Amino acid sequence: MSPDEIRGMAEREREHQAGRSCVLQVCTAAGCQPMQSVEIKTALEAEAKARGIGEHQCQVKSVGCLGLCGSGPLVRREPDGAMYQRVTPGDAPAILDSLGSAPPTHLFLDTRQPFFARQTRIVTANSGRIDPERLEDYLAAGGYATLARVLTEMSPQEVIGEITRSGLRGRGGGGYPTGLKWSTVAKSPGTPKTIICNADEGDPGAFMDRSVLESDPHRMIEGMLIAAYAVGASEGYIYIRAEYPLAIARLKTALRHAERHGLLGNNICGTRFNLRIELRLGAGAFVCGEETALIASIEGNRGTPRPRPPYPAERGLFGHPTLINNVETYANVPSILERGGEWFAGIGTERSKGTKVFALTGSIANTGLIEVPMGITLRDIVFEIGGGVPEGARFKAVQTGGPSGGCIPEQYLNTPVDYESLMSLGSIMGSGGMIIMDDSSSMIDVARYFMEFCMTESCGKCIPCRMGTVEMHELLGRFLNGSAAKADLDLLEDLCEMVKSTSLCGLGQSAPNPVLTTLRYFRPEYDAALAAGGR
Amino acid sequence: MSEPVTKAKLATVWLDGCSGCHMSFLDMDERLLEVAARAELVYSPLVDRKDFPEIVDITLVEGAVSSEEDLRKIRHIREHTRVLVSLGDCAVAGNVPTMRNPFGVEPVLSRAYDENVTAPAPRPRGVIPVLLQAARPVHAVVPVDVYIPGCPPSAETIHYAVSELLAGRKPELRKLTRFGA
Amino acid sequence: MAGRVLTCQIDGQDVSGLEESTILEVAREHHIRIPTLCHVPGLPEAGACRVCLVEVEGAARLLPACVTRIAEGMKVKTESERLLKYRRMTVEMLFAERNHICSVCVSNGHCDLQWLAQTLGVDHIRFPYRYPALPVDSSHARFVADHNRCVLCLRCVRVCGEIEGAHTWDVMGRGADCLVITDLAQPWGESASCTSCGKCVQVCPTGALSEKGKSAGEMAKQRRFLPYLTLMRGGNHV
Amino acid sequence: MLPKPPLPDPPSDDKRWKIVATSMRRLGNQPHALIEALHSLQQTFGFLDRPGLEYIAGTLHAPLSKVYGAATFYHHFRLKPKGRHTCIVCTGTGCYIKGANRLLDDIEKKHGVKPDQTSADGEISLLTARCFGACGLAPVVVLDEEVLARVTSDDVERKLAEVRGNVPR
Repeated sequence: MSPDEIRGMAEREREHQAGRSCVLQVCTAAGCQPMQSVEIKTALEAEAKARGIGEHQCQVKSVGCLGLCGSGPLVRREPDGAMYQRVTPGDAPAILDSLGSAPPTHLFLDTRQPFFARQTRIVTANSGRIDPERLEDYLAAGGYATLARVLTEMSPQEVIGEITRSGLRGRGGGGYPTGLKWSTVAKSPGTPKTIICNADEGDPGAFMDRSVLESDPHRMIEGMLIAAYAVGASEGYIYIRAEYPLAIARLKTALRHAERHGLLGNNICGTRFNLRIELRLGAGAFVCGEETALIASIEGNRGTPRPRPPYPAERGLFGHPTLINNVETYANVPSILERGGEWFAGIGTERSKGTKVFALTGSIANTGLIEVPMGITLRDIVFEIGGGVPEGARFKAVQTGGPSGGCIPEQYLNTPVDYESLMSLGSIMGSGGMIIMDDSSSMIDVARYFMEFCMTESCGKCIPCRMGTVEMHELLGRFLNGSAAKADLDLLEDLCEMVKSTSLCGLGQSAPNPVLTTLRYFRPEYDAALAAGGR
Repeated sequence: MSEPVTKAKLATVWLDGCSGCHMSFLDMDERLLEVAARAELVYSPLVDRKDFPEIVDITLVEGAVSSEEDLRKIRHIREHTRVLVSLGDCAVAGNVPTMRNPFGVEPVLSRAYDENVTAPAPRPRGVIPVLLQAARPVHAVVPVDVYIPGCPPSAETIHYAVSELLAGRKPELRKLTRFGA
Repeated sequence: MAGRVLTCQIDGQDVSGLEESTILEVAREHHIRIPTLCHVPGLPEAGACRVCLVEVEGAARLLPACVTRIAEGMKVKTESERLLKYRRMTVEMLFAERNHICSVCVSNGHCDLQWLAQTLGVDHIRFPYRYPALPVDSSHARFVADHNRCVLCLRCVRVCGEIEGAHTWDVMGRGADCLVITDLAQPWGESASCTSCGKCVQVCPTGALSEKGKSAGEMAKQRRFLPYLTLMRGGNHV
Repeated sequence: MLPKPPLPDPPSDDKRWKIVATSMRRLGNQPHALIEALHSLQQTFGFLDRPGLEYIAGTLHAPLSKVYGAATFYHHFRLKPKGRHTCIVCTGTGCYIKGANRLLDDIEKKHGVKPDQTSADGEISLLTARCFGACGLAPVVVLDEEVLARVTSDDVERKLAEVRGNVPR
């Protein structure tokens, strides 16, 4: 499609949509789908038909994640944005009855509550608004217009300049400056260059990327296209976990539509820019989140990391210069190019710009997906947006960064959420899992849970990670069963330090973090375990 | 003539091992006299005394901790010893006695008491000590102060180590012995 | 390819080496000893054992000497309290991981792991031993594979894949469950790809791979053929 | 360049081998098609059997040990057939906090299966997942592709009793 055709198609779709007086948006993402949301959509359609309400009056539409998964299945109503919660197929008549008025009390979900009001939506701007399986919906929301402008009006250097100005940093966990990464790949000699999207979201308790792909797959694809143009890549891969069948299906649909409309393949938007994107399924290996392991996996090998340098930017997939970013990083790109790096840099803190998507889970009133500006405090996330821990329990810790992160106690809740602050607490930003624990959770048990995860996910190549995780797991078990001695505590601390310093890749280097933070903030629990053991 | 009061009290203990370390100890030959001049052997499989003394300065332990009896013994000995020395690979690293660990106790007993016998014998229940789930090196059970690896450590190594310990120093054994030496 | 000569400092000593040389190569040329385990001259590096980690001034992390290239003005420290502590722990972990019973091992006295323990002063293992139940494969006519003694250095995998070209060996499983395997994890003697060349046995640092008929302490390995062979076969890992 | 060895014949005249062959041919029968080929083999036949692995190795000219190494590296791949029903318990952090381990313990007590095992009667394979990404529904169990949200051990037991002996959907 040429830029004009993109504009034209978007225009037609917008006109079409403007004609409807009401749209019922039913979340059919993986959070609500198991709760019969597809059946709800069917019931709503049937009910509307039975009442003789045509599609031009009230359209029932399948959309992506509406955010508050814990209250799902969710239905949202346009144009007023009112929301219905815990909907069942049997509620269809009540919903249609209420079209002109407020939703009935038992279904009513207050959208003025902080959970919705305090979010800043960039990556999730279209989530829950557009039908993820329709290219037209994305176009009507302004999609691919930025790509067209970038390809026809900007040089690759200008694109990288804009990303650098935006201050965007990798959203997969590491926080490496995206602009710097892009310019390294752009400068690397060797062709063809390759671009990879890491959608192998592996942190347990994290589902940001799944949600983005299920809700707005074209945004990520557009981000990849812009990135490929900027670094000069012509081969693209999306490495996605096999455990996400719905995301895979929607991504496949989106790729097919993009190809059919000339947004992928040769001469994209009528320019000389070419990009093919292939989907590759991960097969359940957390370590494949590590760049070199992911590359090994796409190359058909065991997903074991190799020492860097050479970095993938110089020698990556099949030996070619390779850019790897994760889903959320790419999903930020279209907005940055649309509104400018300056605009993006205006959101967030000095060194952490823009927004971050978090998956809130655990002992918290509002379970779901949120997007917040960097710099917001943990307290605001947990107690304002998240609604605090459910009645009867007391907040104990918030875990960020999954198995590579740490548990942060109450006294640090006023810490702003940015890469450096979280790191200074011994945790990391991570990919966006945020698990809230109450006083019923034993922090040693939590540490051991993550250690078990790292132990079974260790690829086995280097001994500090392969055995260090096993030994730490064993020692933590001694604290839990009351057989730990003081020497075990010393050994545990030594191990943490050693595994962190000597492991080959990020998995091992960060595996001790949950132990280190619980030792730092919840030491009395370890001491009590020693005392209880009587040794 | 009475013994000088400063003579150190020395003990040796034999847990689950082949007694090779004790043989190597005896291989000190004439140097035993030199040791005897500075220490009194107050408890050992080599002497008659049956109960462990109230306090011993240096105890050399041969063998891994394999049975409930070993465990009881070594805990008692630790409480009544100033410097506890793991002597030889079995005490230091478990060595041959731990080769049964991957199999579990029952299959091992079955091999010895059922499969390879003409008449089945009753399982150990106390007079013959009951085996622990796994044989372990001494330091896995009680704190150990000095390690002398080797299978067995040579008489020279033992002599040097004991002499240093009697002189109140920690022996530096790296050049003299190793696992399996 | 004659590259530029770079100068750097290792343990305070001024040294020089060709561009593209690793810290380990330059150190060895200057008789500075850095302990290694998975490294064997003549094989591509794995960077897996972490024994050769060194401190490089200005680097945030410890770097493996075997794969880290020298740079002009680089300052390397190969020995420190911290490095010694980590190296010892690494060796302790390897001993705790499997059933290395030195006294009855075919390679007793000829073993790289044993030697490392001795030179690093590891006289006991603080970690809980794992005592895994592991197979001994004696199905091959000439060789034995004893997984109790394997340290997963991947030397056999590399020599078989890169030098012999048979790729009989690889690794199965992950984490602590990793095992080196022949073909589809079938008995070595039934392997269709194995050429019985025996290179894997010779490069194995411990008694995990040995020649049949050898008794305790009799299995000394012979590795001097390797750099020459690599060179003759056009490899560049010398 | 030396000519490549010929492609092997499929292990049997089962038509389904065509699916596996196609997945490899799509990527030029190159060694890098290995993971895709394993996915395809498992999707088609339910698990990775030895003839299948040999066929893949032969077609991609990949060493047997490399194929086996990759097949055993990834959680997703199974080398044994699964039971008639699959019960997957999510053990992601959200589900763990909400008692996923209790669910596993109770299933083991009742049916004598540990994770990655199949019950003696071949009815139920118990698996664990790292995270379904549906943490809002924790704890989550997936029984024969049906997602059970916010379940208790009693719920799981009722469902298992229901499907036992039934033909899966």
